[in-house]
Amino acid sequence: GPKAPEQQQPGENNAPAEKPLKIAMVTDVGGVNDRSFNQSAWEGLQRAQKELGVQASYQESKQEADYATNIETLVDAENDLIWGIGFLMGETIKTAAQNYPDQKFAIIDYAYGDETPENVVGVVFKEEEPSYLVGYIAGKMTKTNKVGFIGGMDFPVIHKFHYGYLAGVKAANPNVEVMVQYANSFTDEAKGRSIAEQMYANGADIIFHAAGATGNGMIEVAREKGKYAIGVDKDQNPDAPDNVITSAMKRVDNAIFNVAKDLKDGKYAGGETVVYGLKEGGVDIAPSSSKLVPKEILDEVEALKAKIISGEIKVPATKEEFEAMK
Amino acid sequence: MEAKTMKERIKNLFLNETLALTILSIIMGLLVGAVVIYISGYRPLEAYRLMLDGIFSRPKYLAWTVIRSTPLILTGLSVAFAFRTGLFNIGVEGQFIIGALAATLLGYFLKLPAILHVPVVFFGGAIAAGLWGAIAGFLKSKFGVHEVIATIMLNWMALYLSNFAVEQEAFKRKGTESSHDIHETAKIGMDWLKESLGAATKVNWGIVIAIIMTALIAYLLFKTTVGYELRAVGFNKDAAQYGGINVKRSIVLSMAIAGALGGAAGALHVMGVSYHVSILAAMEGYGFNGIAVSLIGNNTPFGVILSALLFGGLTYGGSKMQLIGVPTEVINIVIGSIIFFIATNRIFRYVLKCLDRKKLQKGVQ
Amino acid sequence: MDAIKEHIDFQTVVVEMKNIVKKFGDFTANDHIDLKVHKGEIHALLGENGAGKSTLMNILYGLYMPTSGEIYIQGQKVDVKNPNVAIAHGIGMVHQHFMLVKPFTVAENIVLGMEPTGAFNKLNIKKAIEDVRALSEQYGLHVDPEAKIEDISVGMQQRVEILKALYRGAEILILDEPTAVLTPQEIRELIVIMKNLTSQGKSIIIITHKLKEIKACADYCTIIRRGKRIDTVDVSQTDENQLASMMVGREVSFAVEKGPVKPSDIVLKVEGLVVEDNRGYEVVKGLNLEVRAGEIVGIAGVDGNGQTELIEAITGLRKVKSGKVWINGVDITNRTPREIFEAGVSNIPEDRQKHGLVLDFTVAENMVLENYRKEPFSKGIRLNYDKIRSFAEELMEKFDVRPRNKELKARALSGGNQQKVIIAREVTNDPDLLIAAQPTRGLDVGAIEFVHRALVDQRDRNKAVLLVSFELDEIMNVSDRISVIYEGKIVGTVNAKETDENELGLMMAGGGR
Amino acid sequence: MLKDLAFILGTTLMYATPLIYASLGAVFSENSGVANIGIEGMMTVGAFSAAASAFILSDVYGILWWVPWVAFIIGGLAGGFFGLLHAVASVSFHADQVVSGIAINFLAPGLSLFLSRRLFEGATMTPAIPLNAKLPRPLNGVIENSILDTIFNQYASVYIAFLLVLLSWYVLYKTKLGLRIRAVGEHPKAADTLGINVYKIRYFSVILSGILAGLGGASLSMAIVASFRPTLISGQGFIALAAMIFGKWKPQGAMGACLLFGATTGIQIYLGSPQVGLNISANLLSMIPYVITLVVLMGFVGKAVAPAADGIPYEKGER
Ligand SMILES: Nc1ncnc2c1ncn2[C@@H]1O[C@H](COP(=O)(O)OP(=O)(O)OP(=O)(O)O)[C@@H](O)[C@H]1O
Ligand SMILES: Nc1ncnc2c1ncn2[C@@H]1O[C@H](COP(=O)(O)OP(=O)(O)OP(=O)(O)O)[C@@H](O)[C@H]1O
Ligand SMILES: [Mg+2]
Ligand SMILES: [Mg+2]
Repeated sequence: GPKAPEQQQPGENNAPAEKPLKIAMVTDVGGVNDRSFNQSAWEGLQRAQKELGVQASYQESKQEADYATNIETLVDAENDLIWGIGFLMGETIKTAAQNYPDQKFAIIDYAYGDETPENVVGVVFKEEEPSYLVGYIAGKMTKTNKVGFIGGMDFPVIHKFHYGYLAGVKAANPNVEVMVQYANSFTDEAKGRSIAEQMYANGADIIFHAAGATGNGMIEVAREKGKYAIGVDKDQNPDAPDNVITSAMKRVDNAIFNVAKDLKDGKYAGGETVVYGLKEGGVDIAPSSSKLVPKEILDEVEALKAKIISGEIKVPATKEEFEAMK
Repeated sequence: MEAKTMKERIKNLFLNETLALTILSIIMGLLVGAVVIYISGYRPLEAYRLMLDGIFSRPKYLAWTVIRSTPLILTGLSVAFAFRTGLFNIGVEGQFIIGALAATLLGYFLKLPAILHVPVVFFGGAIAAGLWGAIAGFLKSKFGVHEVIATIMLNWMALYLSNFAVEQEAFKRKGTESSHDIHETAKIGMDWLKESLGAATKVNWGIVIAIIMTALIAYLLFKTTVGYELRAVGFNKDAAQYGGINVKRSIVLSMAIAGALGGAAGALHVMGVSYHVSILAAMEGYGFNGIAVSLIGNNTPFGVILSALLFGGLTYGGSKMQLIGVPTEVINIVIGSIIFFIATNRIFRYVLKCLDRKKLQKGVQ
Repeated sequence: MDAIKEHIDFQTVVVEMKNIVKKFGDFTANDHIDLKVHKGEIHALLGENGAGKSTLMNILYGLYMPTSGEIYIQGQKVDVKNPNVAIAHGIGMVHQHFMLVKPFTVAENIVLGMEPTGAFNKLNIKKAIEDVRALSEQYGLHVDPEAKIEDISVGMQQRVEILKALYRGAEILILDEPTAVLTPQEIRELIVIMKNLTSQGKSIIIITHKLKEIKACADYCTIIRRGKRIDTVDVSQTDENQLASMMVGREVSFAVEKGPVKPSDIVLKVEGLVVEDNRGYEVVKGLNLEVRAGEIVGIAGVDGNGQTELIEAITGLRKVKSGKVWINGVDITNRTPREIFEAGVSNIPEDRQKHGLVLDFTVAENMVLENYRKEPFSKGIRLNYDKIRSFAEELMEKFDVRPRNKELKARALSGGNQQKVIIAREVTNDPDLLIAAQPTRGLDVGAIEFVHRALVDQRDRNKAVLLVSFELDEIMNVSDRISVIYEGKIVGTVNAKETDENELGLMMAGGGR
Repeated sequence: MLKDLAFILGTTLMYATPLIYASLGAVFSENSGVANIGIEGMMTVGAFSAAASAFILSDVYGILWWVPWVAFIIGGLAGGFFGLLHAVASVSFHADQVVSGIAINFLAPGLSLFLSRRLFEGATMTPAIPLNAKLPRPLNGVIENSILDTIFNQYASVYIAFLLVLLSWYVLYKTKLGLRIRAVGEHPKAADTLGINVYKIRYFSVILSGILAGLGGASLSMAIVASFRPTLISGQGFIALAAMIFGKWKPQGAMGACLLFGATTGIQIYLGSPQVGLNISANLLSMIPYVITLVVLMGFVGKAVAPAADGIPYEKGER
């Protein structure tokens, strides 16, 4: 049966003193429960709702043209902070920030650098860092001296995973060959499947993916063939508990929660880009790694983590940086 | 005198049959949606009020509805036009992509005064997509390749071609997954309206151009020799050939025009709303929605305008139901039901007939 | 007893339709019609186009429900709700437009709906073929059970239709205009078949517009005019003129009145023409032909000897493989249909629905199918609908197209009226050469008279006319000269006044002159 | 080299399978004279229902041998339900078949996502099915460590697809039913005058078409992967439709077209693989299947002729 609405109507309430903070997010085309990125963001907001008492809501996007209208909708609903989830929304958020100078925005995965508007917080992650760590694990654990990487589309964001991983593998064992293939899709699970099948058939025994749903196909092959796989963005171990040895996690939820907390504390960092690396607790390897990765290796990983945090190790994020490293 | 009765007859027919049945279908579709919303645990009336408010409560919202409907008018028109000439254009999706791509290329790489830049970009997009559409027409007339297959294949090719172009260094904006923006001279915003509607509302001349295009296509189809030829070929190729019409040329021309319309939609979208093209992870659905728009509009040019507005309103206003947590799928279910009821509007006719009969019988008794 | 009635069993009425009324909306297609058919009888139905004959038979076969009236079959009152009921009561119907599935074989078409099957629903096609073969032996209807419908002649298709009915055990056979598309030979064969069937106790109801056929085969004839039964007559006691006037309600002349022929310049010249058919076989093999202004040349021949391809080649609808075609001395070989039209050739096509009309266009739009680009119908690319409409109105008046509504879709016209639209259009083009292919197929005598008049008028205005027809009567009555086509060549040309059916028949069978 | 070939063949089979089911569905529907553009939606709902039932059934009853099969069949039935809707609209109510098909392409995915949200805590995708609740792989472990394994160690759905091609061919061309289906698609009135119930045959064919499309979707979500998500089908229904036309409305032809499409995809993936090491944009590689399909159509296939009455609603008593 019908239940009362959880949120207030837009533009209805204007008693400022008692009003809880309203924070909303616009998802990208994946939708809010994509068991990945958007979902992680939504979990962060829900945590903020629970722990900080903010009022959370979202608007899902079905196509690029929805971004702007969804933002409008949320502006009209008098949210205190509006999140854009994903780098695809970068420009839309920027335009919106210019159009609504009094409205606070934040965006995941986008750095405007010096041009960051005063009413936007950019949040980016050092995806190369956890990728480096999982690469190291792969390099250590491979029996065939061959590992694989499947990229979604040939983007700079994906390059961070790609080259961080390469560097990690090399650091563990310079003799390991890394097979790399881009699927040119974040959705073609069958393609992820056949690329993985081919890599496993050609001797790879561990594959890491940064390919969204396409990677699902890869995890499925690992599950069927009893091979190892490395997940991305969130802990993907539940998808194949015996096969996903670790995951390069991006704690979008933490970032969202932290920004909400800052906002509540009056420390909204408008005009800045916040970088979430290992140091900030914004990225990590999955806690479930201990199930399948030997303790010695995890210990080494911990040491590496410390070195990265201290700056002793600089993880490459692009092809250029990776090549310069050699 | 005869003319007048004729007109009246047409008017009555229109009012009584098609339009009434379409409206009835829309109401039925909304009812189905209401049931779904209710099952989901929300209040249908409240959700719909939110949707209607989301369309009508502010001028800005109306403007957004129109903005969202603009490309649908043209993609719907493209499908309707092709239908009228006996072709099924599933390829609007790809034609839209090509039109948008070409418009962005011209809008970014060319430097011209606005008075030239706007038409160059617009027609450039339309012509590029027209050529793209013509490929399917050519394959059909020359090799007998069914246009449904050809356009489905061309859709995917367009998607990857566009992604390939955006991937090129000279075109891609650094640090983004998009191309550079087109120059100001190629944009068609109605900036003077932004004051009253808010700066974020991308009101633009697209709707005016789309309506002009619709009128032109209606004129072309029904009032010119070219339209006569295209329709003749659509109805009966053999008779058209017998009548001296070049059938193969007509098929190519028809696909080219349909393609150009799809491309015009893409170009206007770039010039008025997005200003660039982005790497596409999947089809955006402008073309497939265009098919729906065309069908709701009964494949008539002016019906397409109304149905595009309806479609735009439902998707734009409907997205606001999320504010109370109603999932967006509801809107797709509503749209699907509307189309389904339009398809089966004989159900209503049948019901009406039965009611009539009952009434008559009662009258007799 | 009369010789032709030897098989009739006057004791047994197999079909009786009483007081049949059928309304379509306000229109009464059948107005209290009675019909009685005896065992072993051939009963003809005669009436103008649209008189209501097909409607009456469709009611008997269960395709339409009568508005009122009763049907008795073998003395038993039957509610013929659908064809299944009709079939079960031994009624078979061969429809005006064949009901054959073109890509299927003869056997498949015949057994469809009553298929012999084996285990697993498997079609026992062997048994089907054997059954069909046996059936065709029994009734002397020779067909190849394994041939595909699309590959066999119209006459063959007709036999398949009859076999279909017989396969279902039909005792009463309805034939709706079975001869409209047959050649004279095929018609003769059909009549033999019908006689053969009645001698085996079957009854036949036949609809035809050809009075000669009625005379040749029918025992009784019921005449219908505008939905009403006028009379039922003993065919042996009447003649063709009487039948015609009963049907139309006035005197009809069969002879085509025309003055002496005055041929002048050569308009059409065809030399060494070679054309292939759709399957790539040469069917026109080095054909020569000349038509002069002021004369009507008739092409006589059995269907399938290259007539269709010849005309399509002349009019540009089909590629010429070799040879030449001139119009008024200008080489038009392999030109486009439009160029050939502009050179002065008009064509009343054989297949009116395929080539002649865009059925979903209005009558008005159809009237300008070749001329829409010319003034006054258009200017630049703008069509002038006012001019088109008034033009159509004028033509519909002149050529008596009914109903007189130019906004009606051509689809809604009866076949006869559709033909009139085409004739009106083509004759009004005032071409130097008018080609008329089977121009009177399926038309009633009144309409035929009208078409023939139009052709002769054209000739009298010093235009060339090329008439292609399978109807020898038509060819002999209308033409001035007759060329006989056989296996893709003209095997002889004779003066129409100096020949007879026998001579032509011989030539058409390949015996040259 | 041989290994690469085996890989391409294996990929071919995998990719072609869902398309084969769906295009067989289209073959039945269109041969009976009902155009079915709703295949895409029917596949989607099939994929969802199968994955959801496999998950729920294995949750409730544990992983039993019949679970995947029941789920697979549920996927087919879900597709069949939308087939029924399509039949009601286009057969009984003489609806424009394209319109009805498009409606289904909105309704079926809409309903799938809606149900998914209801069943799985707001998620538009199902959780992963346990490995043993997926369809079985009959040859798994039988031909291990050989090239044959790469090619033929496939899910049961693959073999079933090919059996269905054979069966469809048999039904369409060797049985009474098939003769009637084709007759109704070519000349419904002729069939009607022979006492064949045109509506019944069309209902049967269209529902069967939905079932096959649903199975096609299920073969994706229960074999190739182990869950449903909104992007799972994304256009494959249309590709299947194209394959049906490409295959000239025949089961064996459609199968050939699907295999061609699978093979070109396999080649594309192979060319993009690190061991080939081509330095070509992935976007250009991605175009390969579509370009090849068009070229093949241009060069070899020639004109295809649809059943004469395909797409035309049949009304009794109309001429
Ligand atoms: N399905 C129908 N709906 C409406 N009117 C019809 C229909 N069928 C026939 N009619 C009407 O009934 C009349 C009789 O048609 P019918 O086909 O019986 O003529 P007919 O005698 O067979 O003519 P012909 O000799 O040309 O075959 C037509 O003039 C037409 O107006
Ligand atoms: N569905 C229909 N609705 C209304 N009228 C119809 C319909 N079908 C046929 N008619 C009418 O029925 C009449 C007879 O049609 P039919 O095709 O039998 O013509 P015909 O004179 O028999 O043609 P032919 O010369 O080919 O024998 C026409 O006047 C036509 O207008
Ligand atoms: Mg007739
Ligand atoms: Mg008739």
